[in-house]
Amino acid sequence: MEFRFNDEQAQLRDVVARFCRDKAPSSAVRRVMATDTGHDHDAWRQMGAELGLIALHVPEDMGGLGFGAVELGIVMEELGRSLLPVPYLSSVLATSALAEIEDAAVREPLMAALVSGSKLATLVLDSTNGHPVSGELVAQDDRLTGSVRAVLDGHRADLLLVVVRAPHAPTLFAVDAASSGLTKRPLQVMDRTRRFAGFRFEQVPAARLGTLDDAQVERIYDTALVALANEMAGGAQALLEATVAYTRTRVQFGRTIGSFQAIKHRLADLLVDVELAKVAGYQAAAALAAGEDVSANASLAKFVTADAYMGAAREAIQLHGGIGFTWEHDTHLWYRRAKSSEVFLGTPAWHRERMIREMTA
Amino acid sequence: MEFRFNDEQAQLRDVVARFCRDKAPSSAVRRVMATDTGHDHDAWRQMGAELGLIALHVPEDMGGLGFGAVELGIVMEELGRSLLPVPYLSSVLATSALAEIEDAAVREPLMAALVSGSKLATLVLDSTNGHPVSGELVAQDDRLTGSVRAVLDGHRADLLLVVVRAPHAPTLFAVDAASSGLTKRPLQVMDRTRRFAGFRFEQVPAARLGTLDDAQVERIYDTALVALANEMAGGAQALLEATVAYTRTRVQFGRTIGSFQAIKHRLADLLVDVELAKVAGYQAAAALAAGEDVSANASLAKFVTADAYMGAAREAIQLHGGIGFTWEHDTHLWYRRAKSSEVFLGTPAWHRERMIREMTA
Amino acid sequence: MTAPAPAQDALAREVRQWLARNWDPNLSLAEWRERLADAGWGQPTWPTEYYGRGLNAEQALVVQAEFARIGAVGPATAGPRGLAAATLLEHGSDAQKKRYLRGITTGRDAWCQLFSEPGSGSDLAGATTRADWDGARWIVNGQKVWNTSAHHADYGILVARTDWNLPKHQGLSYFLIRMKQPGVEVRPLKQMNGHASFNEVFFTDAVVEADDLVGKPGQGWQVALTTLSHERAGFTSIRGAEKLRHGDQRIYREYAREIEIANEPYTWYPQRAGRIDMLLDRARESGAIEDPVARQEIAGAIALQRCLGWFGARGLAKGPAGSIAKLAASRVARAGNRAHTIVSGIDALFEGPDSPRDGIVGEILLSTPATSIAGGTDEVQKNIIAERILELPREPRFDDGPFKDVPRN
Amino acid sequence: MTAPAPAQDALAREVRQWLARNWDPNLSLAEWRERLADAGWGQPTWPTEYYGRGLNAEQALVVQAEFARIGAVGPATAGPRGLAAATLLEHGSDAQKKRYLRGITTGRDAWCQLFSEPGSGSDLAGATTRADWDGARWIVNGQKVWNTSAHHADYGILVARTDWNLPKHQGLSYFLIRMKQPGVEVRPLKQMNGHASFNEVFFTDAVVEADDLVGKPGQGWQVALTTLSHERAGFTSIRGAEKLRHGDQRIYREYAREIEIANEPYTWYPQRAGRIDMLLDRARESGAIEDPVARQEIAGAIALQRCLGWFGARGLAKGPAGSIAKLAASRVARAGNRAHTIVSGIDALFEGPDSPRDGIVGEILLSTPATSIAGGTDEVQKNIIAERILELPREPRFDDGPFKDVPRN
Repeated sequence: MEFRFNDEQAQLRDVVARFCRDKAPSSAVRRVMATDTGHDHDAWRQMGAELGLIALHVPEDMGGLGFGAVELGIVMEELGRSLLPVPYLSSVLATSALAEIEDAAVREPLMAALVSGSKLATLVLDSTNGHPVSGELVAQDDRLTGSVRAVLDGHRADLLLVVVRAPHAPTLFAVDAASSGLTKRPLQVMDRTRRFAGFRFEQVPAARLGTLDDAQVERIYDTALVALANEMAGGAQALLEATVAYTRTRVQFGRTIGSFQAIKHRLADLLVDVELAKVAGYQAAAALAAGEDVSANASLAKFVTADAYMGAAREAIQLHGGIGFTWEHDTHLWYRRAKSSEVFLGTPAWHRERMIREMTA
Repeated sequence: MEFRFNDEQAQLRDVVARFCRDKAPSSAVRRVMATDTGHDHDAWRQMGAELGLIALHVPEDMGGLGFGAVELGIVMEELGRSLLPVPYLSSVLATSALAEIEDAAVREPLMAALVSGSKLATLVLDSTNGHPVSGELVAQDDRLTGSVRAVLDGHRADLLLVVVRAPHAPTLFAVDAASSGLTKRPLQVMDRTRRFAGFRFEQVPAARLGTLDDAQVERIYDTALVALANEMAGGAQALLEATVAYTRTRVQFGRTIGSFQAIKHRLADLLVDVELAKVAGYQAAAALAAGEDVSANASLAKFVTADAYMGAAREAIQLHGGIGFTWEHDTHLWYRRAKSSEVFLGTPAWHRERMIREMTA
Repeated sequence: MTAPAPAQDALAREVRQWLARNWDPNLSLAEWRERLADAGWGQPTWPTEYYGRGLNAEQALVVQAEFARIGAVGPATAGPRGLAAATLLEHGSDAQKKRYLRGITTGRDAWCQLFSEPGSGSDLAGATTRADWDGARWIVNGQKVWNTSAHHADYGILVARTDWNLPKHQGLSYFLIRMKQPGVEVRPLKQMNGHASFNEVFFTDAVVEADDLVGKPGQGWQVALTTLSHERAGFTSIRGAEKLRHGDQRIYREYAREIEIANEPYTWYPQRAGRIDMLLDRARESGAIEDPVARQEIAGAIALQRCLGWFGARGLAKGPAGSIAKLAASRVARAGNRAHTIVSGIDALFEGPDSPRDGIVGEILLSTPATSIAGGTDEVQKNIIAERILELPREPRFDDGPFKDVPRN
Repeated sequence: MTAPAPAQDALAREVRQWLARNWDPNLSLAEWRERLADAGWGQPTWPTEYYGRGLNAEQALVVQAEFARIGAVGPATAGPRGLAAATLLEHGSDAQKKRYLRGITTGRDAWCQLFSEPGSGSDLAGATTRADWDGARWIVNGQKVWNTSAHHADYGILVARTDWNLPKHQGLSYFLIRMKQPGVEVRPLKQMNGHASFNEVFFTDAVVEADDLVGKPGQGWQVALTTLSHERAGFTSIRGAEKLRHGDQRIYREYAREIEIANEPYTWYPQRAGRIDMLLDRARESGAIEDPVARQEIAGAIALQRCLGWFGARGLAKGPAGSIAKLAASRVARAGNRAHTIVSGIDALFEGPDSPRDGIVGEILLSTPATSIAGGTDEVQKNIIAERILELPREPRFDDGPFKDVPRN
């Protein structure tokens, strides 16, 4: 039932899958979860230096490997099949935003630092961009003021790439995380494998990288959605597989619980959810790669995969029974990731509305 | 699992249940369905003259039997367990509206004609009353102008009781169905056991019965909702019972399909739907009888019972398989009633919104 | 597009030359298809001895492309005749192929499928229509149901029970039966949406000649599986009103009429699928486009349908995964019903001319329940997915003894 | 309210007089409850020979009303001690009742329930913790789980397998076991929401004296059914932080502390139930009250909860119908989770102090999944409804042979 990717893409999937399998057994995830940064620095270094994944989607003329959204989707899906705690998504968001800057002289030094992994950046969008983020920022004389509720990997990023719309056209700024006037508040998150921090900006000096048009801002946002959607599809798949495996071995009333027809039918329904979620992710990635207007389908992918993931997480706990509700069993780690992903970058309801808005614009 | 009604109420239920069983076997319903009026005139006469059901809820000092909303709910639930095609609901709506008129001299002659069954009346609400009815009416010098999309039993009513708000305070008018300027269009309905007609009013002379305050208009509407909700709960119950009975006898793969666990679990879920729908109907009726502010719970009852009924209708067809999709099997008659009831007097979504509006007012 | 291989070039040239000599839109449809059958170009993959050319699927595409290029009409394909042909090609005797395949491809004979019974729906192999050997012929008694186009059919492919002492799958045989005979009565079966696309067929001492048994007695189920696999492959594609119109000549008029008759039972199929395509326009008409709650329902329905389309378009819906597409189609239909209801509001009360879009909306509301039943219920699809894809244990069997002892309706 | 019958008047007078002579809020809780046990007024329905008065349920209400009137503290009720007492009263020997009931009602002894095992959740009767007779005593080995308050408990009610050659329900026996002994190890079990309300209990050659077997060997399942029926009756009522506060005297302070300890494992139970009560206020806080889509979710959740409340309040949730209430409670919890998610939006990312309402919202999102598992999974409830209310056929049995041969984890 796998959509046929080409050989190179299949290889890429294998490499990432093997890497995640090696790096993210439950014990490793739990060990990293308990650290301050919540990131597996060793794995992250290897993803950059050895696997080249940080540079994967960055155009070759910008120092990247020049792969497209389809390959990025593959990496995200495989990462999503594990809980490997690395700041890949924030890195993708930041480098995608930076790639929109045409002025090479401005872009180059930053991109080089990000792609090499020597600096970690994340992307900050505020609600004035029309995205479901709480907080607003204003740029005045290249100083930023305002606040943003939750920034992905903000607790650890060296650099914030900030899209500010007010009071002028959307502009991409770079802000050093150590700037004066910037107050960072690491947040206690439900999904401890994916951290967020809140920021308050008071006259924070910012480097103006360039203005963006609305289409560019939307493309950055859509790229984020599609990446997250593919990750969620992978997570849903992982939960389905784990749950099916469990029902095949767990015995109650003298038979495996996977032999009960009511369970079988629910797992069949879940498989349908997951398969449709996967194609939603693939299709959005392919459309993005083809340069099509992807906003409607990016939102579609976000809510279809989020619903499938949450559904899979709910069923996983239910079908594991009591053990599924315990701390020591991994199911809740996935449930937390699913819940976190459901609301990050906009709830499913928000994206259903956006899809209709895009379709009727 | 039956809520304990008192003995008198239980007797009433038995009487109505027996009556419906006698009068509404499939053959009778299908015969009446094919007639012009779509009403079982004989059964309707008996409901009035012999069983006193038309006068049941009308106060004693208005010539009725003086029973309350709970008894009315019982009658509606039992009617809903059959498809007996009689204009009871429209009669209830009209007499409930008329009962709000305090001036006995105005009210009496009309009420006497309705309660005796010598005239059939129905109620017309338009969208200016804030209810989800398409069409608007204006009263000018006791003449009505405008249109209303769908009036219950309008094809046959002798009298329309019309609540008109524009341009003054809400006022109840009586309009003779034979009035000049009134154009009636019988409509082809999905549920052929429950007819509707559309009306166009052009300067139609109307008898002004009295003004109503907003609370009275809402009470009339809530009474209609609660009656319909109890009917829907009865319908859902009937479909559940029929479907369970079918799965107990239908054999596939050498066993009754009701022995398959997936089917068992879905029927258990359906039972939960139905039981919750029933208490929603009972509770709303009891609150109405107690004179409490019932709008939020009347809307609750409307959407809970509508969802249960549609769910039961869908499952009934599905679990009957191919035969359930045939014209000759009765399941589709119930499905049509469920779909018709789902949207009449407002969709479930509309009532969820109204409930919140009422709760936060 | 890759360049055609040299061998394919030669093939294309050969077809082109033959068409140049033979194609004439002023022929009758029947005359033209007799030419096609003689030359074998109508059914390129069929064997040369049976009106075909013995080509492979890729070569067949080359042939069809040449036909399409000049607008030449193809062989008869409408209705269950294709199922009959595929089954005969795999399991029929030489005599049967000779006798029937020509009439199938020329369109001379119409066919119907006689599998489902009132008592055996999901459990097709539980058929109780019987065929008894009277020493010279098979005598058929019983009832079939859901037989599309049986009232037009000249022949039927029939599964009937010939041995009641064997387990159920082993006692069935597969027959070709003449429909125009006294013992066969066809009655239209009206559906809840008012259409009568199907029939019931009653057999009372109907006759099947000895040489119209396909395969051996008791092999009926294996033969039927061939028919079913071809049927399932066709189910998830939505039937559209096929339009091939290159001119006003006689053959195009006859061909248009053939398609019209063939599609007649299927006019409500788009409604059965939920008519997601109409939702936004309908919402603009009704004003529901302004309602955020309706917009949620519409978005959900459109998303489901797009996902189903992508799933199919990516070639994922093959084998047991066809059941995934089938279940997804049921979801689309249900979502369409819900969304059209909220979009239409009070107008969902109506049917026929009083229903929006000249009755289409009412027909949607009354047709979608068929999607999760026809062509194998959702319940059967879920069993297939659970057992064949997820590899969960099979249901315990209660019907593996001699069929006469198996509980049934 | 109907007027009390004369006999009830006399009873009330008797209680009133006794309380006037004996109730003293400056006593210690233990002292007071010893008096209660001596006089039998604490447990009016228990037999007179075991610290009760042998009254019926209606009379007991009269007694309790008198206690409530003056704020007199009642007997110990918190935790599983009530289950132990009810079971002993029905199945215990005279000696066992004498030995244990007083310590239960005075609160001297704390109890826990030792039924569930890692390998037998829904299938309680599949317990594999074993009790072997060594000629003088029962030696217990195995593991139990989900044992609330086991770390405080002096005694446990234990179901263990004593015969592996009988079918599973027939090989179980019911024991009273001392928890403070070397062979019993209690470990807290942390849940996904961060609380640790339960324990795991490990038995390694733990000892049960001969006279602590309840009923006969092999009768354990029947005895356990008594315990379970009392447990189920209590499940659907939501535990609240019971408040009885009439003064600052010693007994009230001790009583408040007792309740606090007893409720400690249950602080998250309101969150588990979905906190529908908070939805509208939370929506006002977050602004979602203006969002029509959020309003739909909130309305649906509130409606479900009201219906569940009405269903219970009308006394409909008895017997197998308790399963209806239990399933409805699962729906309420799920609806609460959904509604709180849409109401909180991005704030649903957080837990603890960064989650709205000082972490309550995060705790809701992480606790609702327990509702459809604890106290019998939804799947078990659906079987009960299907088989006992709808009277559909039972599932085929695969576990009715000798237990040693039954497949298990």
